[in-house]
Parts: sequence; C-alpha cells; structure tokens
Amino acid sequence: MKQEPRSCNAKWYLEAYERMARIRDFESRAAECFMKSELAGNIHLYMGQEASGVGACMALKDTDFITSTHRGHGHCLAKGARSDLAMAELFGKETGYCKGRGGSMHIVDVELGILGANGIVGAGIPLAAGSALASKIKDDGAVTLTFFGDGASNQGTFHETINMAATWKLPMVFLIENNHYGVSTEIHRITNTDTLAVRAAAYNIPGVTVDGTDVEAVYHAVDAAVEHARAGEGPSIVETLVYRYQGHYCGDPANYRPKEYLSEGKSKDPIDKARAKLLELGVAETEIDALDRKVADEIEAAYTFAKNSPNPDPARVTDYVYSSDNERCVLR
Amino acid sequence: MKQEPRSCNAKWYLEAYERMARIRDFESRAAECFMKSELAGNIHLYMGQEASGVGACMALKDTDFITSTHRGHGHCLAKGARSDLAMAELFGKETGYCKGRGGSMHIVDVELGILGANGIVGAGIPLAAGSALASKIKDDGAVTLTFFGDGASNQGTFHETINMAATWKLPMVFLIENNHYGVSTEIHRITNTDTLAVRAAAYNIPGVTVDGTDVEAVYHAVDAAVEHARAGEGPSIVETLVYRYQGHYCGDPANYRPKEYLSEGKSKDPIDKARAKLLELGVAETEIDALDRKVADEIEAAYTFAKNSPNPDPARVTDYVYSSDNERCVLR
Amino acid sequence: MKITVSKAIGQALHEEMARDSSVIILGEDMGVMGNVFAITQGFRDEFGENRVIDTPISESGFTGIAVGAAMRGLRPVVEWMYDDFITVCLDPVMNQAAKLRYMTGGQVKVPVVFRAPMGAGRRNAGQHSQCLEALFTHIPGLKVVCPSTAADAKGLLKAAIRDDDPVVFLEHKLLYAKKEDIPDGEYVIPLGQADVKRAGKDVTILTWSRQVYFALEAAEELAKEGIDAEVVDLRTLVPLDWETVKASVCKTHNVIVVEEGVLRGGVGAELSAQITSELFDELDSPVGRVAGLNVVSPFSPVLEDAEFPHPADIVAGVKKTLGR
Amino acid sequence: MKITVSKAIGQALHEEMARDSSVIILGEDMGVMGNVFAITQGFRDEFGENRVIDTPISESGFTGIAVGAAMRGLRPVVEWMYDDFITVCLDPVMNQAAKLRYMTGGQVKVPVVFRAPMGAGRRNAGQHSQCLEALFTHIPGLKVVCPSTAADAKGLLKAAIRDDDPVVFLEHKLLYAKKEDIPDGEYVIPLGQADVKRAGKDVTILTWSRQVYFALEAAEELAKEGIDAEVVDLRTLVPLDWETVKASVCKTHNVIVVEEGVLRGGVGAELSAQITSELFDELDSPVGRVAGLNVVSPFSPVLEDAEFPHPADIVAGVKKTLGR
Ligand SMILES: Cc1ncc(C[n+]2csc(CCOP(=O)(O)OP(=O)(O)O)c2C)c(N)n1
Ligand SMILES: Cc1ncc(C[n+]2csc(CCOP(=O)(O)OP(=O)(O)O)c2C)c(N)n1
Ligand SMILES: [Mg+2]
Ligand SMILES: [Mg+2]
Repeated sequence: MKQEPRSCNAKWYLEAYERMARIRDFESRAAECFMKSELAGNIHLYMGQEASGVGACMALKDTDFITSTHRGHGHCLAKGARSDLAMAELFGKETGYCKGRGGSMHIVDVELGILGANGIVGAGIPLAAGSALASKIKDDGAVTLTFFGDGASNQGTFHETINMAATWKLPMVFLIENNHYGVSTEIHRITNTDTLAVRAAAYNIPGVTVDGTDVEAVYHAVDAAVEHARAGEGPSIVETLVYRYQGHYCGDPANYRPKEYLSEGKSKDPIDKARAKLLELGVAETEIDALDRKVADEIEAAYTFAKNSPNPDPARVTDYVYSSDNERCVLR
Repeated sequence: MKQEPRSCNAKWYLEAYERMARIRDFESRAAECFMKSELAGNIHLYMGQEASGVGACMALKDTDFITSTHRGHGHCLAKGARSDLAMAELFGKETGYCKGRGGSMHIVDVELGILGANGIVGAGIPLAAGSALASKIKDDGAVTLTFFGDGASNQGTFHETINMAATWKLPMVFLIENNHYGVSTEIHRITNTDTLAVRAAAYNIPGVTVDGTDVEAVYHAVDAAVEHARAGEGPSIVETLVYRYQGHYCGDPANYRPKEYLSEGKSKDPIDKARAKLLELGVAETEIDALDRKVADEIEAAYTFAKNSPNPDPARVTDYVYSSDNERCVLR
Repeated sequence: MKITVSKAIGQALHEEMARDSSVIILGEDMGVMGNVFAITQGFRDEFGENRVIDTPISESGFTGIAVGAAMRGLRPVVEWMYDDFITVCLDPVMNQAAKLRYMTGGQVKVPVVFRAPMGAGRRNAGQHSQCLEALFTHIPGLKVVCPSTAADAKGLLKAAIRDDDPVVFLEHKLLYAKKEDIPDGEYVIPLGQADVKRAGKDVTILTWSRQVYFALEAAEELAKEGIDAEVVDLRTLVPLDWETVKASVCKTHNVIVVEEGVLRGGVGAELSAQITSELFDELDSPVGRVAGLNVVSPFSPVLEDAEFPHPADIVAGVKKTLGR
Repeated sequence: MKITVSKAIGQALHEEMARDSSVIILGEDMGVMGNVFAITQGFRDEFGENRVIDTPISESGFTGIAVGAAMRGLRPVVEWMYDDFITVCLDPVMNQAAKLRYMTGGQVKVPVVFRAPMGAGRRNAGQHSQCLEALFTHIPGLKVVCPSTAADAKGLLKAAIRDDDPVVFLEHKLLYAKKEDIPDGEYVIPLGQADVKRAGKDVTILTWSRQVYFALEAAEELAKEGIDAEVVDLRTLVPLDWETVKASVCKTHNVIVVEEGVLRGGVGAELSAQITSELFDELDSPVGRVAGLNVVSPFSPVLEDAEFPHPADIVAGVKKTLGR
C-alpha cells in the first residue's frame, strides 16, 4: 500500500463527528421507540461501532458503493442515507426507503451507493463483489466496500468471494467489523487465529487490523485499501476491532458477555474520542454542542416524519414482486 | 509435526505398488467398457493420481475413515474396497456396492471406513469432519481423511469446515489433490496463491505441499498429519501435486490443456516410479510381474463378475428411500 | 402440567439426550446462550460442550458435519436459527442426508434431525418469515414434521430423534410462548399420525402448525353460523396420514387446506391433487386452499397481516367452498 | 434451418451479447472450454474474458456476484453446471435475487438469468439427474422457463435475458443434441405463452421440457386407439399461460399433467389444484398426474427408466383418466 497518510484536520473531524452523532442519535431514538413498542419486529443496534462505519465511508466517494448487514443502520447513515426515510422504514411506513416492505434489515438507496443491508449473514459479500465486477467491466472507477461481522467471516460466501475478488483483482474492500461476538458466540471460541485479517494470506492480498473505535485510524486503513483497489491492485481485508454496546438485538440482555467487555468498550467510546480530538484541534465546545443539537433536531424531525407517515395500503401487498407481468405472476 | 520418518521398505512398496496397479487396471478396464458402451453414465478416471490415494491410505489404519469425490475409484480401492463389488456398481448391478443405485460417484463401504464418493464438489469435506467429530466424541482414536480436488478447495464448505475442524481440533486430514484442473479450469486462473496448502495459515494449522507422484512422499506427509491428528493436535492440509491423465470425464479430449501437461505427468508416472524403487530395493522383476498378473486376474474376474451379475429388479425402484415407513413415504 | 411449546421442545431434547448418549446438539448459540429462544439453557453445563456444540455461522459446514456424524452412528439434532437459512445449507440436506440411504443401496442410515423455527407474524421481513415445509416435502428421503401444540411438539420431536431417517422438524416461532397441557411422564407420538383437533361434519379443514389454532378459531366462528367444521392437524407431512384425511373427507365431502406458506407450489396443492384424484366422487365441491400470497414476506405489519391467512380468511375460504 | 437445441441456446446468448454490452456470462468452464455442453465455444475470444467469465467452483459466490452485478445494471447470465447444484447456491437466488425488488419497495431491478441443464435419463445418478422446476415455482419473485424445442429455447432465452426480473431457465440435457428447425432471423418469444404442440379434443396433456416429446409420442399411440390428445407445452411455468390452459380444458374436459420431476409437491400438484378449483364443472374426470416417483434418481439404467415417465406411462395415464 501507499505511504502513511497525513492526519485529519478539524473540518474532517467535524464531518466524522456529525455522522457518528447522527447514527448514535438515530439508534437511541429507534431503541426507545422499540422498547415502547412503537416499532415492530427486530432491530440490531450499531451503537458503539460508529467509528468503523463512518471512518470507512469517509474514505469512499459518493459514487462508491457499500453493502451492509442486519446491523446496517450505521453503515447506511454513514454513507449518506437520510435519517427520515430510514426512520420511516423502521416504522414500516409507505414513506420509508423501501415503502415499508423491507424494514430495518433491508435499507437500500442505490443512488447513494447503498446496495443494501441484508438479513442473511454473509450474503452481502458476493453482492458487493458483483458490484465491483460491474465497475471493473464498465471501468467506472468506483470501489465497493462490503461491511460484515466477525461471525460472517465464517460463512462460505466469505471464502468463495474473496478468492474470486483476489484473483480477478476486483476493486473492493472487505471490511470485517470484529465486535468479538456473533450473537452470543465469542469469536475465539469458533476460530483458531488471533485476528481475522490474517486470512488475507490465504488469498495473497493485504490485510490489516485496526482500532475500530478510532475513526481516523479506520479512515486511514480503509483509505489505503480503497486507493489500492482503485489503482487496479485488487481487494484488501480491513478488520476493525469494535464494541457492540447493546445485545445482539434490541432487548437482548447479553448475559453471555463478561462485564468488562462493555466497560472496556465504553471507555473507548468513538464519539467521546472524536469530541476530545475536536477540542484538541481547537474547535470550540460550543460549536460541537451546536452540532449535537443540529443532529438531535434532525432525528426529532425524522421521528415525527416517520410517526406521522401513512402505513402502506394493505391492498397493495402484492405490488413490487416482479418488474414486469406482476399481476399475472402473483396471481397463480 | 514429528521428526522425519524413516524410508519405506520393500514390503511396504510391494503393498503400495499392488494397490496402485489395482487402481490402474480397474480404471483401464472401466474406461474400455465405457468406450464400448458397456457402462452407462459418466466416469471420472483417477489414472495418474494413484500415488496420492495409495500413499495417503497406507498411512491410515483399517479403522480410520475417508471421504472421497466424483473421482473416487482410486480412493476407495486404495482404502481396501473390493474391485468386484466396485466394478459391479459401475455396471449398475444388484451385486454392486450400492446395489446399482449409486454408480461410479457414490461408492461406499462403511465397514472399510469408506464414507463415500460424492457427486457434489466439496460435499465430502463436512461429512468427513462429522466423522471426525464422532470419533472425538466417542474417543475411538480413529482419524478421518477427506480427499478433494484443487477445484473443490474454492467451495464454501472447505472454508467452513476447516475453520471448525481447526478450532475444535478434530482428528482429520484435509488432502487436496491438486491436479491443476477443475474440469478445464487451471487452478492459477481461479486462485491467487502458488499453492493451496498456504491456506492453512488462515486456520493456524500445518500445511504442506508434496509431490503426489511419489507414493512414499505422500505417505510420509500424510503419516505425519495423521499422527498429529491422532495425538489430538487437530487437522492439517496435505496438498499432493498430481496429474490427471484423462480428460475430466472418460471421453473428454481435454483440448483445453497444453500438451506438456500430459507428457510431464507421464514422465513422472507413479507406478513406473514405484516399480523402479522396488527394483532398487532388490525386489526381483519376476516378482513384480507376478504381482501385475495377480492384479490383472483380479480385475478380469471383477469384470466377469460385474458383467454376469443381474440387474436390479425395476419393481424394486422404490426400495431404500427411507429406513422406516418406506412404503408410505414413497407412496404419496 | 402446563408448559410452553418451547419448554416442551426443550424437554424432548433433554429427555432424549439423557436417555441416549449418541444424541448431540449442534447449532449457533445453542451452548453458552442456550439458544436464542432459550430452548437449551443449562444443557451445555449438564451434557458438556462435546454434546452441545456452539457452531460458527457456517450452516453448510455444520449441517454437513451433522450428516457425517449421523453416518457414524451419532444422532445429531441440528438447529438452523430460522428455516429461511436453508438457502445456505440445502446441499447436506437434499443431496446428502436425504439421498445417502438410497444411493448406497440401503447401506447407510442417516438419523439426523434438522430443527428450525419458522413462520410469519413477527415482522421479521422477507428473509426471516417463511414457512418452507413445501420445499422439504418435495425432497424424497426426508420426513417432515410441523407440530402445533406443546404436547405434540414434545412427543413428535422424541420420535424424530429416534427415527433412523433425516427429519425436518419445523417449529412456528409464534407458538413458542404458548402455554399448554402436556401429558405426564415419558411418551412418544409416532410420525405419520394426524390428529383431529376438532370433530365436525360439514367441512374438513386440513392444516398444521400455527394455522391449527386459526382453524380452530375459524371453526368456532363457523359454528355460530351453523357450519360444523372438522379440524385435522396433519402434524406430519411426510409420511402423511392418508387414512385420517380420507376418513374425514368421506364424512364431510368438503375440504379446504389451510397453510401459512406461499400458495403456489404449497403443500395444499399436493393435498388437493391427491384428494381430488382419489376421492373425486366423494367431493361436493373442489378442494379449497387458503394460503400465503405469492409474494415476499413484507415487513410492515399492515402488509404482513394481509399476506398470510388469519381466522377470517379461513372462515371466508370455508364459506366459499360450501357456496355460502 | 435445422440446428440443435444447444446450438439454439448458444445463438440466443450470442445474439444478446452482441446486441447489448451489459450482457455477461459467468460460470464454470464457460470460457476457455466453451462450456461442458459446448454452448459458448468461441465466445471468450469474441467477447473477451471480462464478459465470458470462467469461475471457480464457488456457485454461491458467483451466483451472488451475478445478482450484485445485476443490481448495478449488468444483465448477467449465470450457468450452474447442473440444476442439482442449486443446493449450494440457493441463497443468492431465493433470499436475494427473488426478493430484492419487493424488499426495496420496487427500487431495485435484478435482471439476471440462471441457466442450468437438468433432467434424468443420462444415468448420472442421484445428484445429477433432477428436474427441480417445482422448487423454483414455489419462490415468489422468480420467473421459471422450461423450453422443449430449439426454436422455443432460443426465443425464450432471448426474452429471459431482456426481462428485468430474475429468470430460472432450465434446459433438459437430453434435448441438447436434438436437431430442429428454427425461424430465420431475429425473434423473441415472450415469457408466459404456452404453445399447443398438438391439437386434440379428447384430453389435454399439460407438460413442458423433454416430456413434450414423450407426450407427442404418446398422443400418436393414443390416436391409434381413437383418443385425440391435445399436447400443451407450457414453456413458461411462471408466469403461467392460464388462458391457454383454460381453453384447452374447456375443450377436452379431461386433463393430465406430465412432468419428469418428483410427483410429491411437483408442478402438477399446483396445476391440478388450480384447474380443479377453478374449472371443477368443466372436468369429466379428476386431473391426472404422471410424474417421477417419490424416490432418489437411481443410477442403474433399468431402475432409472422405471423412475421417470416414458411415453407408455403417459398413454396409461391418459387411459386411466378417461376410464379406458
Ligand atoms: C445465514 C444466516 N445465519 C444465521 C443468521 C442469524 N444471525 C443474524 S446476525 C447473526 C450474528 C452475526 O454476527 P456477526 O457477523 O459477527 O455480526 P454482528 O451481529 O456482530 O454485527 C446471526 C447468527 C442469519 N441472519 N443468517
Ligand atoms: C457443487 C458442484 N459444482 C460443480 C460440479 C461439476 N463438477 C464435477 S467435478 C468438477 C471439477 C472438480 O475439480 P477438482 O475439485 O479439481 O477435482 P478433479 O476433477 O480435478 O479431480 C466439477 C466442476 C459438481 N459436481 N458439484
Ligand atoms: Mg460480531
Ligand atoms: Mg482438479
């Protein structure tokens, strides 16, 4: 890869901070709504991992692509998704990103390069490689980054896809968010190596492990991987070590984890860290507070929008199964 | 692993030679029958790769297990399968290993530790790990070795299984027969590393690449891996570099391969090599010729047995789908 | 004694593990967590981590491992966290477990149970809400069980574990919390016996899993209008208890099949075809079907409720069949 | 002009690749070898290795890659070497391609074609002989095409490639070598149009793929006995050409469905159920079904021939339906 990149300035940090704050606020509100039964189904919270998604997406252009996971709110918002449309989707409303058809695990905004959260663990990985293949064929210069978890790295799709991507030098990045757990299962109980990035050796590609609570560290690692990919050198693994503050799903008490996991994670909170860094860079506390309020207002508005939006019309339940001949295909 | 094993003696080589000759003769006869349309379906010939299967199985006890592939004749015979029952199975006869229900790709003899050839590329790998898990749970001291090809190593089952096997320290060996081709596709066109054994690093287990035309070299490598497994140290990868003399299936002209592939392979013929070694070890040429004749007679008898055996009764086509309640389950 | 369906399933697993040391459990989060539906809590401590195995998220691998272990004489019970994930592990089920006995001419037995929660109604959206029993019934070599009550779930799961064939055992997520009576002491319910959950004379409702409850609700509604519905809980789809189906059809002469899964290619199609072809002269009306729509499971509650059958749909279906 | 079915498929692929640069081909041995059935020979040289891609044996990976590429505006045509291998790549088909449009509220199109050879009769045994179209028809979001003739295969494949939905396109291996007339010049056959391959008035035989030929043979046999059979080649199973089915049933009043795949849960079940429920009063006899047995495909030729329908079985099926 390239030489060590320069460090990020205040402007950069303000942007990163805002995106992380947006994710945190969005999810805090969503969790609140979920616990009050305003939200149905299941949500998987990204809280604590914000620096990973934001650091990674800060290294991408608007014209680049991502695929995401069941824990996708953070990735989508980091890539620029609108909090109101996302919130409305969580509420299952007609105004949501997917008109309420998809819900929390299926947020997509192709215009913004968000090829989708995904409810199937490991399924986004080959989709991302397909996007990278399309870029290679079209020669459009775009890079695709696929987010997935430590747990997902044990799916066959990981191996199959990374092997093809490495061989075909696809312009993509494999971003493993290692929060140490797949639901209740600690990663070292189900794998035999210290890090997951070492698997890069099996495909003869670069692999690094970085502190995923440090938005700048993530940014630099992903930036290098993106440049590598954009230069036609193929994919890399970037593994970010992060902490999942909540249980696996909202409401999971996570009794299977030692207490230290959470205290350790909270002591490294990515947003606290970024705030400290902003102060260090000379940004006034009042400016940061104003940013916090701006984000809080945005999320409040998103909530109001979502809550007041109409439900889908049940009579339209058969729409959108097919692009053409829909009526005939769903009739029989 | 252990210290370098001593070299093999004449007795050992006579046994290895006999098994390799049996495979070669069996398949030459099968190919002949296939070309004369005495055999139906499809057969995948192991010719040229004999040292891999035999060297590996010589390192196993009778009480150990193997799983095999679509190219399974050699593995099964190397592990002790009877050539008459195997030939009858290729002929689809009631006297065959599987009563004619399975054919070339499904030979099984559980008593002999042969858990089955398999028509699905990569499917034998987890079955083998299941056998190894059973051994671990029963603590029966058996080791399971799974044969598969370079092509199969790109299936998701490879990654999923080897990760579990490494983590759980299952008593097994991953034996990759790298004949450089999966059907027409050369391995370096679809992977990004020089060898496949390097993938062992991703699971923190041993991995070696050996000359698969040298039965003794294969034996020593597998022996070390088997001892490692039997000692409770977990799995290893052994990659044998071999040559597939025939096309992918019997009748495939294999035009996609450079001529040198075959000439190189034939110059390293494993049976020729073993014969030379036997002479070197002081075995009389007449003794080797006698062994050749013994094997030829056995295969002739196997052919006669197979040819003269009865076909299954078509009225019994619904037998064996279920162990219990078969009639009711196949009726509706 | 009243216990939940999930507890009943846990009891079946526990009793069989205690009875037979060859029974093992494999799946994601089965050990330390004791399963995401709390079904195997405490099992790991009691039976050890060799027999209650936390797997990585490698369904194809660990399902294949279970099949291999079954070939070696163990009786693995695999869990897929949702039946929707069969998409990542169909091979060891369909091309291996289901076929090995046949392809080996009867040499091999594959006593493995594949358990999975299934079903809609929890707003889990397109990839976590399907009822896929129809897919499994189309695969020769598999037995397929879909219990409704706690008592049935327990007795059938014990039978499934003791069965020498691969059994797909599908549990409806929205039944787990149902509290019901189960018999005291040890009992087993043989596979392939339907259960008439409500006797009636005017129309037969063939169903299974959660829809049994909806059918019973519908039957009460119908009773108010003077229609006496018989609710037959098939419990096992393969093998099918044709004798019970036939007896009911010959009594009522009108049938509807109710299932939560997708209509097209559903189990109802097969039942309709069989009943029509074999009992044509017994039928006063064509076999009706009430099933999930031919769509993807929607997230939005209002859409999801419109997608799969509710009691009112069954009432309407019966009336349509009876021409009332 | 007479060409083989495999050649006709090659022509369709070639024409569409030449016409539209967004069409790409992915699969095992599609490039250097030009496919194991010689369908894409020369394509790699002509269109380049970016558009004719030799994949590793990683079906789940490359099928998912095709779906991702389709989301990005390409029109990938994937080949699975045999349809039996859907077991290792069902997820990108069922949980991704089929559902993405719905789950995104119509935001996404997934114009991908999944081609696969299928079928019995080549003595390829349990894991290489299945007809799995029923499985695909049960998955909302997929279109399913099963051509019989060279002309149909070509025109339908072109339509499938141009279609904006995921299409599963199943080709019977034992038809590849059949030499038949195809129309001159460019043509497309829209999905969802059945074709009456033989008109008749006494009984309707609904079928597709290789069984069309067997049905036509059977019809000739039946004609000798004075039974005039109509052979309807459905060609596309989703969408289904109900109008043609209905017209035929209303003409003949007797129907059998003939399919090579497994009976239980087959497409015939669905057709039988629909016809019975909607055209009950038109039927003189219950809908008959002639299909593969509920067993694993046997290797032995004598067993395999007993396992799937042959013309004589169709003749017998028709006579049974007509009570003759
Ligand atoms: C194929 C598949 N298997 C299992 C699940 C159930 N499941 C959803 S998330 C999850 C854990 C994923 O762990 P990881 O990849 O580490 O992501 P994290 O939840 O930690 O973000 C599991 C097992 C699923 N959705 N898909
Ligand atoms: C899942 C699956 N995909 C594809 C095939 C078709 N197929 C059979 S053998 C083979 C090549 C296997 O290559 P390799 O593993 O190197 O074994 P070899 O044939 O060289 O012994 C292929 C593609 C299959 N049987 N199963
Ligand atoms: Mg995780
Ligand atoms: Mg090979």
